[in-house]
Amino acid sequence: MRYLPHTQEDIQKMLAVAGAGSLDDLFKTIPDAVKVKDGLNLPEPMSEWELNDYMEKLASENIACKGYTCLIGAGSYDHYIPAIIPYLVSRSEFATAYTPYQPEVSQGTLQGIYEFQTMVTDLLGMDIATASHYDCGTALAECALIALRKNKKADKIAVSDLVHPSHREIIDTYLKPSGYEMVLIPHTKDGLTDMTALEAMDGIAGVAVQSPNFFGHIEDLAAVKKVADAKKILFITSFTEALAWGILKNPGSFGADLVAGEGQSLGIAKTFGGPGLGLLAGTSKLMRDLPGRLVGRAKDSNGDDGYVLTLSTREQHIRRERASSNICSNNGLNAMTAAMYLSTIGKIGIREIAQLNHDKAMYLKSALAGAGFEPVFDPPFFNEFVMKAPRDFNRKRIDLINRQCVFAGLDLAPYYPELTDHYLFCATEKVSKQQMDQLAKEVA
Amino acid sequence: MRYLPHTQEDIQKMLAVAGAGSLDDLFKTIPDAVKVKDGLNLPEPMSEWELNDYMEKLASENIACKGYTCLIGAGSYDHYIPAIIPYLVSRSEFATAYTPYQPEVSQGTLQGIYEFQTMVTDLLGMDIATASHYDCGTALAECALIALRKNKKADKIAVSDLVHPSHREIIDTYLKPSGYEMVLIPHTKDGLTDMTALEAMDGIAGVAVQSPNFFGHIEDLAAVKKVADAKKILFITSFTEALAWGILKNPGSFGADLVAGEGQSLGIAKTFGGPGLGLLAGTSKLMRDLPGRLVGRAKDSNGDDGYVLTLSTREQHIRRERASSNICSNNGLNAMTAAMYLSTIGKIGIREIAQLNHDKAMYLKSALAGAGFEPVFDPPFFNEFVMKAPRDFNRKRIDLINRQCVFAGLDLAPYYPELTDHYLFCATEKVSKQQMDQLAKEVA
Amino acid sequence: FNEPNVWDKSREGRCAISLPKADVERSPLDPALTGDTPNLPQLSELDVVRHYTRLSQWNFGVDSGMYPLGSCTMKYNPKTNEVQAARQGFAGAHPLAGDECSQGALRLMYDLERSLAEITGFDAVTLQPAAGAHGELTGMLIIHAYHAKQGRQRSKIIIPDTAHGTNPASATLCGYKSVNLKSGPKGILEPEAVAEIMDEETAGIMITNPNTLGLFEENIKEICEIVHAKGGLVYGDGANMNAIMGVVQPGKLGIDVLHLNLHKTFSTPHGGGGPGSGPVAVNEKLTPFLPVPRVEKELDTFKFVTDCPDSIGRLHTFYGHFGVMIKAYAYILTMGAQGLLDTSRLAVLNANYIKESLKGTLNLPYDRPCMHECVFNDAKQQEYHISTMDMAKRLLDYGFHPPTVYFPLVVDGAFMVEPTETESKEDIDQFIDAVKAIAKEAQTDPEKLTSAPVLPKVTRLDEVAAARKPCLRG
Amino acid sequence: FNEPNVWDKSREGRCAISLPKADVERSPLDPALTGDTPNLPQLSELDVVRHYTRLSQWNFGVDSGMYPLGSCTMKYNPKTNEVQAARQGFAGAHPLAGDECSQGALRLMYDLERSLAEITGFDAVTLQPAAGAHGELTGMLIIHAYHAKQGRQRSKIIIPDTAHGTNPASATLCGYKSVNLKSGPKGILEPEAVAEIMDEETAGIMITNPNTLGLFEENIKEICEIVHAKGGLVYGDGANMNAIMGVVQPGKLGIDVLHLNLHKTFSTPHGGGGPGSGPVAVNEKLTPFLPVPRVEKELDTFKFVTDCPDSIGRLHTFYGHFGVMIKAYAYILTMGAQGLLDTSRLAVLNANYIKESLKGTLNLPYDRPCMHECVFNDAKQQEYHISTMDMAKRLLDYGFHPPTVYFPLVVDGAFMVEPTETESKEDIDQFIDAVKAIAKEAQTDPEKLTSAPVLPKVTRLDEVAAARKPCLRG
Repeated sequence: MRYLPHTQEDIQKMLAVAGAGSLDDLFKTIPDAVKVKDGLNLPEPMSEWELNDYMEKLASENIACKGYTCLIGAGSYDHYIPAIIPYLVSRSEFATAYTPYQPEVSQGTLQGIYEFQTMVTDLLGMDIATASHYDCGTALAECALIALRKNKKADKIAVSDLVHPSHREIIDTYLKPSGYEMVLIPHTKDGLTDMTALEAMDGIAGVAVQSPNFFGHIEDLAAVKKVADAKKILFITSFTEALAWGILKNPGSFGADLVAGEGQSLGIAKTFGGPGLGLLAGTSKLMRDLPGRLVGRAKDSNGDDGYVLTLSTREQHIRRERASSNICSNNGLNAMTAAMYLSTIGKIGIREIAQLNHDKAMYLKSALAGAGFEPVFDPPFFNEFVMKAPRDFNRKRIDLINRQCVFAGLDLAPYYPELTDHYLFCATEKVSKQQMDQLAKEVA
Repeated sequence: MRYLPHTQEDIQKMLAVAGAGSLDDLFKTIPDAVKVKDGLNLPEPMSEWELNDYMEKLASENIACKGYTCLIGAGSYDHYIPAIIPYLVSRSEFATAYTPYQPEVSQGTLQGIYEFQTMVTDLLGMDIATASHYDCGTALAECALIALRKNKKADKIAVSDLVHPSHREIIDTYLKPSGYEMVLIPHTKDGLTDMTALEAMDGIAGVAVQSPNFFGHIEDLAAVKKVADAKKILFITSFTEALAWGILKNPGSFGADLVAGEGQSLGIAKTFGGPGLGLLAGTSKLMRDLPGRLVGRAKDSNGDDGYVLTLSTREQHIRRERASSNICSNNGLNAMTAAMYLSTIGKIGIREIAQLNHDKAMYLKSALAGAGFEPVFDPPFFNEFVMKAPRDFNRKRIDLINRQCVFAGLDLAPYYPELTDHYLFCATEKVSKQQMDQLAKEVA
Repeated sequence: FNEPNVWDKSREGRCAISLPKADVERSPLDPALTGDTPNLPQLSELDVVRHYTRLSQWNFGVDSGMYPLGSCTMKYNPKTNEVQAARQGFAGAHPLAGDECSQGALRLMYDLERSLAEITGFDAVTLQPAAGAHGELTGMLIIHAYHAKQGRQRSKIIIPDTAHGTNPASATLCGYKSVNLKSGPKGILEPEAVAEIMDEETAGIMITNPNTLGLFEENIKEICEIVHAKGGLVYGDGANMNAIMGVVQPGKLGIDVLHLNLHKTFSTPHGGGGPGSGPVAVNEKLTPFLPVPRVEKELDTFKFVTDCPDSIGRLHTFYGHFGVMIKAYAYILTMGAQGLLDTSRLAVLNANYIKESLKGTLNLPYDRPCMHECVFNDAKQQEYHISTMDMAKRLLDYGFHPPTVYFPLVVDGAFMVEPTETESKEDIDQFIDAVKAIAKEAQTDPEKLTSAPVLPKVTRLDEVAAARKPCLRG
Repeated sequence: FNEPNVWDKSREGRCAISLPKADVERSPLDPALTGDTPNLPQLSELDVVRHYTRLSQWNFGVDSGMYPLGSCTMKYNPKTNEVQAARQGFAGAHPLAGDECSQGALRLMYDLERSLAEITGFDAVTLQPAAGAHGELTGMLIIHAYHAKQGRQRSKIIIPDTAHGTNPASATLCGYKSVNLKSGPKGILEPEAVAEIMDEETAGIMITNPNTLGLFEENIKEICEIVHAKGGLVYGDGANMNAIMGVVQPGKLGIDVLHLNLHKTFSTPHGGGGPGSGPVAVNEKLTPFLPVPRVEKELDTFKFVTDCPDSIGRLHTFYGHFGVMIKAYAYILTMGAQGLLDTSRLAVLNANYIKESLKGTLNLPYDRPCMHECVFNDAKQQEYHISTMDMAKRLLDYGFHPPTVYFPLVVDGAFMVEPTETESKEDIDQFIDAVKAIAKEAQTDPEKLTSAPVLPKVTRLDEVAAARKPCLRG
């Protein structure tokens, strides 16, 4: 076995030192009765080449194995990834390192994550960003828990029903065993969170609104802030499309206390939904309440600058029973990827890409309108929007997937049963005018 | 332009220091009359993503873009390449370095090439191997020149007509301007170099025989050695399939003076024939006659071991007019790749892979014989052999390429006009029994 | 050489990307909605490449050398696994493409679940948890949901002092109060001690087996029976599964729910802190509580199923870390049953070899046959005023990553070594020699240890000062 | 840390490959034909990965920092080019698959030839030569064939002292005797000097333009006319093409044949010594002599053609370094006409900026506007007994690769700097500061220079002793 370096001679010599007669002997502290008798029932081992063939066969059972036109987003976005990024992030010094507990030999990871934290705070207009979470949904659930812990009198959290449906489910999962409750804020006929409904809610520790929301609409975060201040509750906001902040006013400028976000758009492949990149940022006031790892600047014994994991007294391995979060491994390498992506596109690139996403989405919307789709909602959006489709669209849509590998929109009915025939479309910088014109022709 | 870091401000500041008013000003030593007037006529620049699409389009115009069954060799062989090799060799410290003129910061390249030289000498049973050449053909031409320079009384070199046809053409190209002549040694009806014909040749400085030869046959190198000794000429031998030495008696054991070889089989992709890897090895006696770079062991000022390029007095940048070879850049990164490959397969792997190649080729030969092909030659072979095909085979062969991406043999008629309907087949460890059975069924 | 922060390398006007061309007309957003452009660094492509190449050069990875970090299982991460995960059909797959268009991904997940169920001896597996701690949380949520379903919730959970650090926090997230349980003099749990505190207010016990002393909990079956008798459940922390693959199936010991770390046992890279993956295996009793969506097979077709009324719900926006699953599955397919058994045997051999070779040099608080790791401490070095930390930092100068230090808490000044099976005897011998040389230096030249490390880019960093006045952004 | 030779890590029985399974029966070869298995190292996969990872860490590449090696054009090697070359349709292509099955490769070669012809202003291009020196040889073979075709071979070739080092060797390979030509006091060739030695026994002249002093040969047109008038041909060494893309087309200056280095001007990586690629461009007169096979286009179909009676023949087993061609073509497609012009302009700007910034610090023998490189020497440092080599080695301690030293021979103690256009002003300023600091050290602390380098893995190596008693294998 090419991963196992032991020769027969090595094994004999080592057994002698270990005082064991055989490899089986090493396990004598395990009662025989509980040992596996006939070996595990697993497939025969594959050589590297058999593995290549088998995995390519599996991969080819996904439509994605061919190039396809991706007109769905809903939390996973189809953006260009510059070639330098997979190269750099795959360098084994990054990829095969552990969590940087020994800072002296981990300055690469630590400086990279410190720069990541800095770029994320800048992107979101926040004071502090953590070193990453699993995804937006779990980061948002952690935000809800922070709000509930900070406001011990309340046991409810108000969540817009235009927060990504999966994220709402995760919050529910996280809250249930502690006896907390998530109450949904309904949306208006414009596809925006209903502020009047929020104002009427009592006993809530915080409010969470996603913007752009699940329909793609840009929410009025200033209005949310006003209500949160009036109620003295934490203002949490979330997002699934990080590139929106290349052009939109950032959450910090609206006074958000906590921001949860998905960073998959920042140079990370879709990979069937994971691993993505959970972003979590907060105000300085909440510094000691944030879950997850943080990298800080430090001095070494010569007075030179360096970086360390810091504020670990918040964490489980120091105050086991009191730890409020169990986050340990996070999505570090994807945070590094995002830092590389943000450094690559830079200030000029992020604005232009963001604008391009909006341009393409606007074009797609008008092309679909020309093909008989009905623009049901009016508010401004970034790169996603909802359209009501003509009756026979679903058949055409399946046909488009099979014949031309075009994924034309996400059916909203499973998420919002009242929205039969409504589809959520997304256009990114990768989709060309020609592809959109072609689609409009096909579905007209 | 993402590769050009200069901002407008940088340019202005630098122009001021350089004492130029504009970028054009920098070229004032060039007469205006010879300057390009209207810009170069080249395609519009492509973004990275347009480039990806365009290059994939070009790549897809090669049949190779799909997986294909490769039953041709003839100097380019279809072997498995372990995943660690492209990863390791693409590390920028190897890939973006220059020739190691500054040994202190090039110990990686130098130790790697030193180990390559060592493994090649071991593979071939020779005293010295150079740090690589362009390919076997050019290495063999260099060997011919060495022989002619060492033996000033002769102006001819005898070359077996079963040396790879392209290699013979290269020798011809290299020899012509110096007034040297290549004389061909015919082959016997068994598909082996005709020793009797060689014995009868006069005025030759050396003899070059390929083994396994172009028909795949294993030549009697002991017999060549005997004639070379009797004539007091240099014995040169070449090969195109380096993995043969995993099992065959090596050239050194037959007393070869010079060995030229192709190392593409050692972990290097076929890439439409280049870059491959030219191997050149010789006896110690010829050390100062070998063209190309050599890495040697050295001591640093602390007495520690290190490596340097050595014996450079042989080279053009020291004795310009006297240099006998102009080799400068060689195929260094492919030499590094081959070293990685040889370290990976190791002593156990090379024997097993070599044996597997032979097993598969034997099976293919008998499967084809069963399908009506005629085994025209008898001598033992490694992984290539010649068969005379049934009349209608060429039509079926083209059909197999187009329908099933199977390349079934190389038509020998363009190379040996007398061999109409004769095809050169190759089977490596990558071809499965099932693929060979299927082929036999199709062509029967 | 020093590499400045990425923003210090920025110059107005540079861009390391070739901007995609606009082929549709510009549609400006309402200026009321737009903000200032984020002040990201402006670099050329070469600037970016050099910046991260240099950062990488300051890092130590498994490819750089032995990484004997206890309880972290820093084994070799095969490159072929990265190749598999990068295939366009996987990396390019959109999570909402629909089951029909995602059969390859679903089949892989299904088969990986079945393989993990076989390795652990459980009935069902969920791949959704995104990391080990997330798996723990999932397991605790399942225990919580089980008791809820029984009609009466419980308030406490027993956690031994030899359990992993994140266990109490995971329990707290479910509202359980942790009850500490001391291990016995042999470093393992004693059934009597469990029986004494197990009651009907206690939801169960969280056991790490092999435990963090690297010892197999020999009384595990008896302990499970005690807990079950009082209506409790047994949670197994499978982070140390690398010791027992093919030797013991935890599901057959009486454990009810267990999480695995694909990034430990199954060779996927740690990435300097993730992404990992923490699948959870359960017995039949707990299967209805697994998170949704579940992958199900009908004939030869696979689909996601969400209609599971007792499920604890969703834990990840999509299906977990699919990219990590690919790598782990590639590893299992490569190893096969015999390969995994050999893995555990050799991991245990390596640990015992180190334990026996170093027990004259370092103090070994529990001198028993160990599993895949062994725990020393600095008791013998204290007379020279040398601590575990000093020895760990000095190892850096010898070219080794230090072991885990000051964990588990049950050993004072713990020095916890897990070599893993992919280290060869020679590399281990070099490590042993280095530790011996350092122990000698502790006597003859203690200054060398207290001022270590001297070779890395920075010397010892002041973590206390950094935490006192945190600077978390540039 | 030291990394032993790969065979010293070997242990009997290890293998870092998973051996393909045998599905056909074993066919033993006649034992008379078989030999001992080569004594290759036996390693695990991790051993191999660590060995080469460590070796790589001792190397300096363009990604590590500025590499101002004169006449080598060490510019950034874009990663996207590597992605293009790795496409299965290219990397997997067999050279003898036939024209019909290789249209993509043929189209790429054809279009690259046309692009290079446009950039250089020549009529036809061959891509076959495998490196710069191979291109030189090709060019000389073409000149030789031309004269042969004229019916009378010539015996000499003029080579200026500012030409590239490989030129005389390439001429020798064609049987020509090199005639040395001194450049004038301005560092460029003087027509009178050429006229004086050009005769009808002389096959032509080999001119590097810009020359190795980094100066444009201002009299190039007049020189070409002189050579042509005597029936000679002008060979252009295009290794320094990076200075003049989009500015001058050498083919329009009277040059007859020119080679390019794709691995210099067109950004393909040097790989620690190749593989490179050295295409040769010729005017109409010399087109019939180009090597075979040629790529031709008929309607929109491409084919290899070998039926060229005047061709010098074949120079490579197949078609040259196709893998390198892909990368160069990707670069040209990325840059476009404006990008290539900007490349040359900024390369020249960087060199002039360095020249002006350092000419007070180092002696500048030819103080004229330079092209893409500039040549200093150690005349100012000699009084402190400090040589160019000492300064070069000391630069290593400052984190820079040294410039080219002691070349061109026309300058004593030459210190030849080519920054290339991909270096930013800041990186260049750091280089300038480092050279200034070293020049100061030369006065105040010369020991620091003579004992340099101290930071790399090894100190100065004794190359003389190594050559005296060569040890070329382990």
